[in-house]
Amino acid sequence: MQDNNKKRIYADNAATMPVLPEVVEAMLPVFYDNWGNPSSLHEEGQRAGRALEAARTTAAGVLGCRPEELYFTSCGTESDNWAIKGAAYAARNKKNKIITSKIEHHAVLSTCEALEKDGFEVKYIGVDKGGLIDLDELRQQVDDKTALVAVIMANNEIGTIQPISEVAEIAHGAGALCFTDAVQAVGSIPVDLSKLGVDMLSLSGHKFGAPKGIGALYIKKGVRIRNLLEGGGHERGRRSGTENLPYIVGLARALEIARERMGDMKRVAALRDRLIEGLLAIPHSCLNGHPTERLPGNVNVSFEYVEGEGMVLWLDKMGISASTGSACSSKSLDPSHVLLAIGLPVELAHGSLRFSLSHANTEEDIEYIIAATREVVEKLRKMSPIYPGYEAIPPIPTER
Amino acid sequence: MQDNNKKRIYADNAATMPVLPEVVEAMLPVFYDNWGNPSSLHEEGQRAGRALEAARTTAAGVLGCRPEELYFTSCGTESDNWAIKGAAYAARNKKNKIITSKIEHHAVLSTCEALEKDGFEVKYIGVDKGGLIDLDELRQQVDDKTALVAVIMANNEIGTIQPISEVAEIAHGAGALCFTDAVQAVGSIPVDLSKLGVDMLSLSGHKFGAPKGIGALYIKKGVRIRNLLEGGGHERGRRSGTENLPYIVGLARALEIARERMGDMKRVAALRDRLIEGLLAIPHSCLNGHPTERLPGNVNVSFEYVEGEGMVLWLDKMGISASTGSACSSKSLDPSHVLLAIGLPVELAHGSLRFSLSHANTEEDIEYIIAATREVVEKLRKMSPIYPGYEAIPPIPTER
Amino acid sequence: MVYSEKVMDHFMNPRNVGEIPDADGVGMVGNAKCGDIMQMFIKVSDKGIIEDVKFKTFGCGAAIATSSMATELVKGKTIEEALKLTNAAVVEALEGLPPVKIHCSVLAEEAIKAAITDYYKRRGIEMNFAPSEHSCCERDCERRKN
Amino acid sequence: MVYSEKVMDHFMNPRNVGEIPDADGVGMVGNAKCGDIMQMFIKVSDKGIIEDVKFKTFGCGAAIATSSMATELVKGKTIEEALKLTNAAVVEALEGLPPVKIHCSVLAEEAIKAAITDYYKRRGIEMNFAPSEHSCCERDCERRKN
Ligand SMILES: Cc1ncc(COP(=O)(O)O)c(C=O)c1O
Ligand SMILES: Cc1ncc(COP(=O)(O)O)c(C=O)c1O
Repeated sequence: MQDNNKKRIYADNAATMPVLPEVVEAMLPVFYDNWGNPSSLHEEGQRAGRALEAARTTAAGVLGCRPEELYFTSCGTESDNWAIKGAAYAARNKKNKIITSKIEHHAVLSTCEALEKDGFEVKYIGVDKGGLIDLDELRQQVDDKTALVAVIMANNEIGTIQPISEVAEIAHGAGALCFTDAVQAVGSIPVDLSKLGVDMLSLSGHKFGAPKGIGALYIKKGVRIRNLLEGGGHERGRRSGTENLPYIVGLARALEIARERMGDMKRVAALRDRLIEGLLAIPHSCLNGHPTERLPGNVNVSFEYVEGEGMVLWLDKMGISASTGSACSSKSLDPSHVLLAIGLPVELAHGSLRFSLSHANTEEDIEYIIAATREVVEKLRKMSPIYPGYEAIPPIPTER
Repeated sequence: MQDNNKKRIYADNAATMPVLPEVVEAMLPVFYDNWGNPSSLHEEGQRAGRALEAARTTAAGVLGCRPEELYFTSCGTESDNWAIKGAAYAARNKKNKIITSKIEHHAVLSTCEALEKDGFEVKYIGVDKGGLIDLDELRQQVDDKTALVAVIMANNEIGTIQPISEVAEIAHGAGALCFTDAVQAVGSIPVDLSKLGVDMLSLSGHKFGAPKGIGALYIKKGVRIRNLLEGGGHERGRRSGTENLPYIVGLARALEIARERMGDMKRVAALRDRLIEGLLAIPHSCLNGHPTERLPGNVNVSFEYVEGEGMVLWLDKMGISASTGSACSSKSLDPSHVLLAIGLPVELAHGSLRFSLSHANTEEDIEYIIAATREVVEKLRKMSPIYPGYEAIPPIPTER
Repeated sequence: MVYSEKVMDHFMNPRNVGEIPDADGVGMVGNAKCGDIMQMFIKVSDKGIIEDVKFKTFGCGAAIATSSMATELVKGKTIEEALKLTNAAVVEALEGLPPVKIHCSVLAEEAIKAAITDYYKRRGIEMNFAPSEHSCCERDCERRKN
Repeated sequence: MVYSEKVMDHFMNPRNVGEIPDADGVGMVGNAKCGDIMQMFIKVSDKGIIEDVKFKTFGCGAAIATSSMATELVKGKTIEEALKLTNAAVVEALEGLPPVKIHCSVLAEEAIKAAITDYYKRRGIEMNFAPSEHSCCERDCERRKN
């Protein structure tokens, strides 16, 4: 099984998704023929300007907002930083409190930590075992000193989907703004800004088939926040920097494709459920995140007595791309704050494995992932000093 | 002459340069085959990570710095904002003063204005008729309260090249950091960070053949500034946001090409001089900017009794892309602060025309531009209520 | 900023450009500092009809196009009708103007009124329909340079 | 973070994995909270030579690779020589480790020393070469999750 390196199975779409060929095709003519600066008066500039506004209109159409409410940025991180710092500094002197959750992405958490150093008060609301935010705690915390409530729409690690409309209602009830990091949600689940009720929403292209390096921030008409990037006054004076037209066109195209394929997400959810079933059949394992309020592609399972990085490296050798919330993952040495927030013991947080599926995954992929993971878990447990003893792994459950 | 729309002459490279086909070719395989997230542990991620560091090494090699000193950003504007806000807020409480020039790009000026609102003191140093910074004034202003001296290396409107090494020496003499916005310089003139002496330098890909939406900030080893984008800790913890690998690869390639073509800039400078000669033969005209300390592609001339936007629109109709510092240009209604800073009367600032040439321009282009501009200036003067009377325009001077 | 085709047409092919040497009224508004100056010449018949109108303009595309359109709109009209010309009518006839260029249409309206003021003045009637000084400094704008 | 080929080899094909049932010394360092636990077994000859060594490790790729390399480096050596093993030697033998993983090599060194401490203890000699508790909290790190 180990040398099955020919066809790789990519199951790390939450980290980044391959750029869709349709998106590259949409961008190519922009690189070659529509490279003008949209601010320029001449033909090259005006043509670029028209393409820019057409893309904005397309994207806004998919998201259910007005084109003037959508601001293109360089990534989800920039959108998150802008929304939070922008709202905080705009309210400064009047309101000094930010409320967020314990399971935000670092783009939100680190921004909030920076604000704390700068004198803001930040409250981090807890979540339950499934990762759902404690709305009662939120209700208690939100007050007339609260400038902003920022809650992630769908978590990148455990896939839990929050009741954002309720969060927005609670925020608005106290006169606070509501922002949601929808980086993992947009493209995976329907997001309709005309109904959601938030004041701001961030998204990032590379989570749904556009390249890395393009994002957007929705800012509801009338909502005033401070600029993050000052300069030539692009994006109606609110986000300066010459516009990245190829990626903006790519983002709009990717949003359209995601909408077209939204129906296919049912199939992806079925793959997810089958994968969860197969992995939980391995003894000493548990599902992280919510059983139902969950992104269609997200699988996050912890295995006792093994550590995540080792599993990811072995799976990689076997042709499968996955990720882990283990301390040892990548640059981090703390285990995932999200897994700890849902009450997972540190040991189990180290043994977590995340698969994030897309429309490109097949049933065969899933069966292979299950079989490979069993093999890897067994291999690593055999050399684990804390494994209580060899316990036969039961046969793979047959498909329903 | 008016319907010569077949072959357009692009002479607005300071606004943006066409993306080089070689750059698109370098990026294409990245879109298709190297779309992984450089932070990921698996093969797709590691491959992307290697390409990222290879591109960083290439770019650093061209610029004469260490790879670890180069941070990729989303544009020149972001780099400028980061450098200035980063240095200002890092020094806050200790140092409260920022010194810059009167002819900075808005990415620097607006950032400084935002800092003023936030309690910083900002001094704007004047320039002489040619646009060269007043070093004596700088020496007088810089003191132990000065956190940062920020001076543009080459101006985007008039092309004046500053003595940045001297500026850096003056800044360092008082214990201040020195930042230079080299967005217009990099790619057009040799920039060698190993000799320049600055602490920070910004650049933007789209000014030398990479796409819009990629930039970099050089931060000298040991220099500490505050982060602008907080999050997952990319770029060695200093600039978060999943890396835009295709554009980073494109930026590195464009830098290499610019270095290869640096010799060709002599030819571009000769075209520039011929264009200046041809335009100044039109009566009631003057050159804006420095006669010698000037970017090889920059031509900026003012014509009395006519307004810039009208000229740009007419030239556009005749197949020539140019720009103006007129109030009427694009979104702006103030005439260029740069033209006013060099002492140009407002009326003449409104009548300015900028051509910015690249290696792609030819002698024929220049002759056509001269002839077309004469025609346009004459046409518009004829309908100008302030034109003192019809004065025959002398024949085009013959080439030297 | 995108000009409508109509604006571009009136900019590229302005109607009624020039001077009327024996005009019955001449008005000039704006100033070079603001980047727009419009001069209007009118020839008025005994019956008070604007028989001819010409303009000279220093200014941007919109300034030239609004001048041109304003002359078209008042030509052949009575002085009273011409006085009813609003900048909105000029904008509408041009099929729209970018927001930052609306002031040009105001200037065109004022230029017509300045010419009519002059016409009345020459006839010994003191009237002023146009604000004496058009201030460019009141304009609100976003900056954008590259 | 990129592992050298040598690290990957020792991770994928770890040498000396397992237990020694009749070991002369057994040491265990790290804890599950930190994400790394290493257990070392040594078999020491009468002449004080480490004749056999085996390990079991719960931990990341580097933890397994450093354990494996550490066993290789002490196998066949005298106790005295084994005590001279430094984490730097482990890192060098592995042709480098990413900075955030250096602590794994420290742990491997400590695991060897803990086994030797146990060996001495069984022989009635009280010595402690390894810090009793390896603290994962001292590690400095950059976070990065996507
Ligand atoms: C001198 C200068 N600085 C900064 C910028 C901003 O760069 P960017 O458009 O990449 O944000 C520009 C160009 O727009 C420039 O010419
Ligand atoms: C929930 C969430 N927010 C923000 C981000 C940051 O987006 P980007 O990588 O585009 O900066 C990510 C992904 O990295 C994410 O998953």
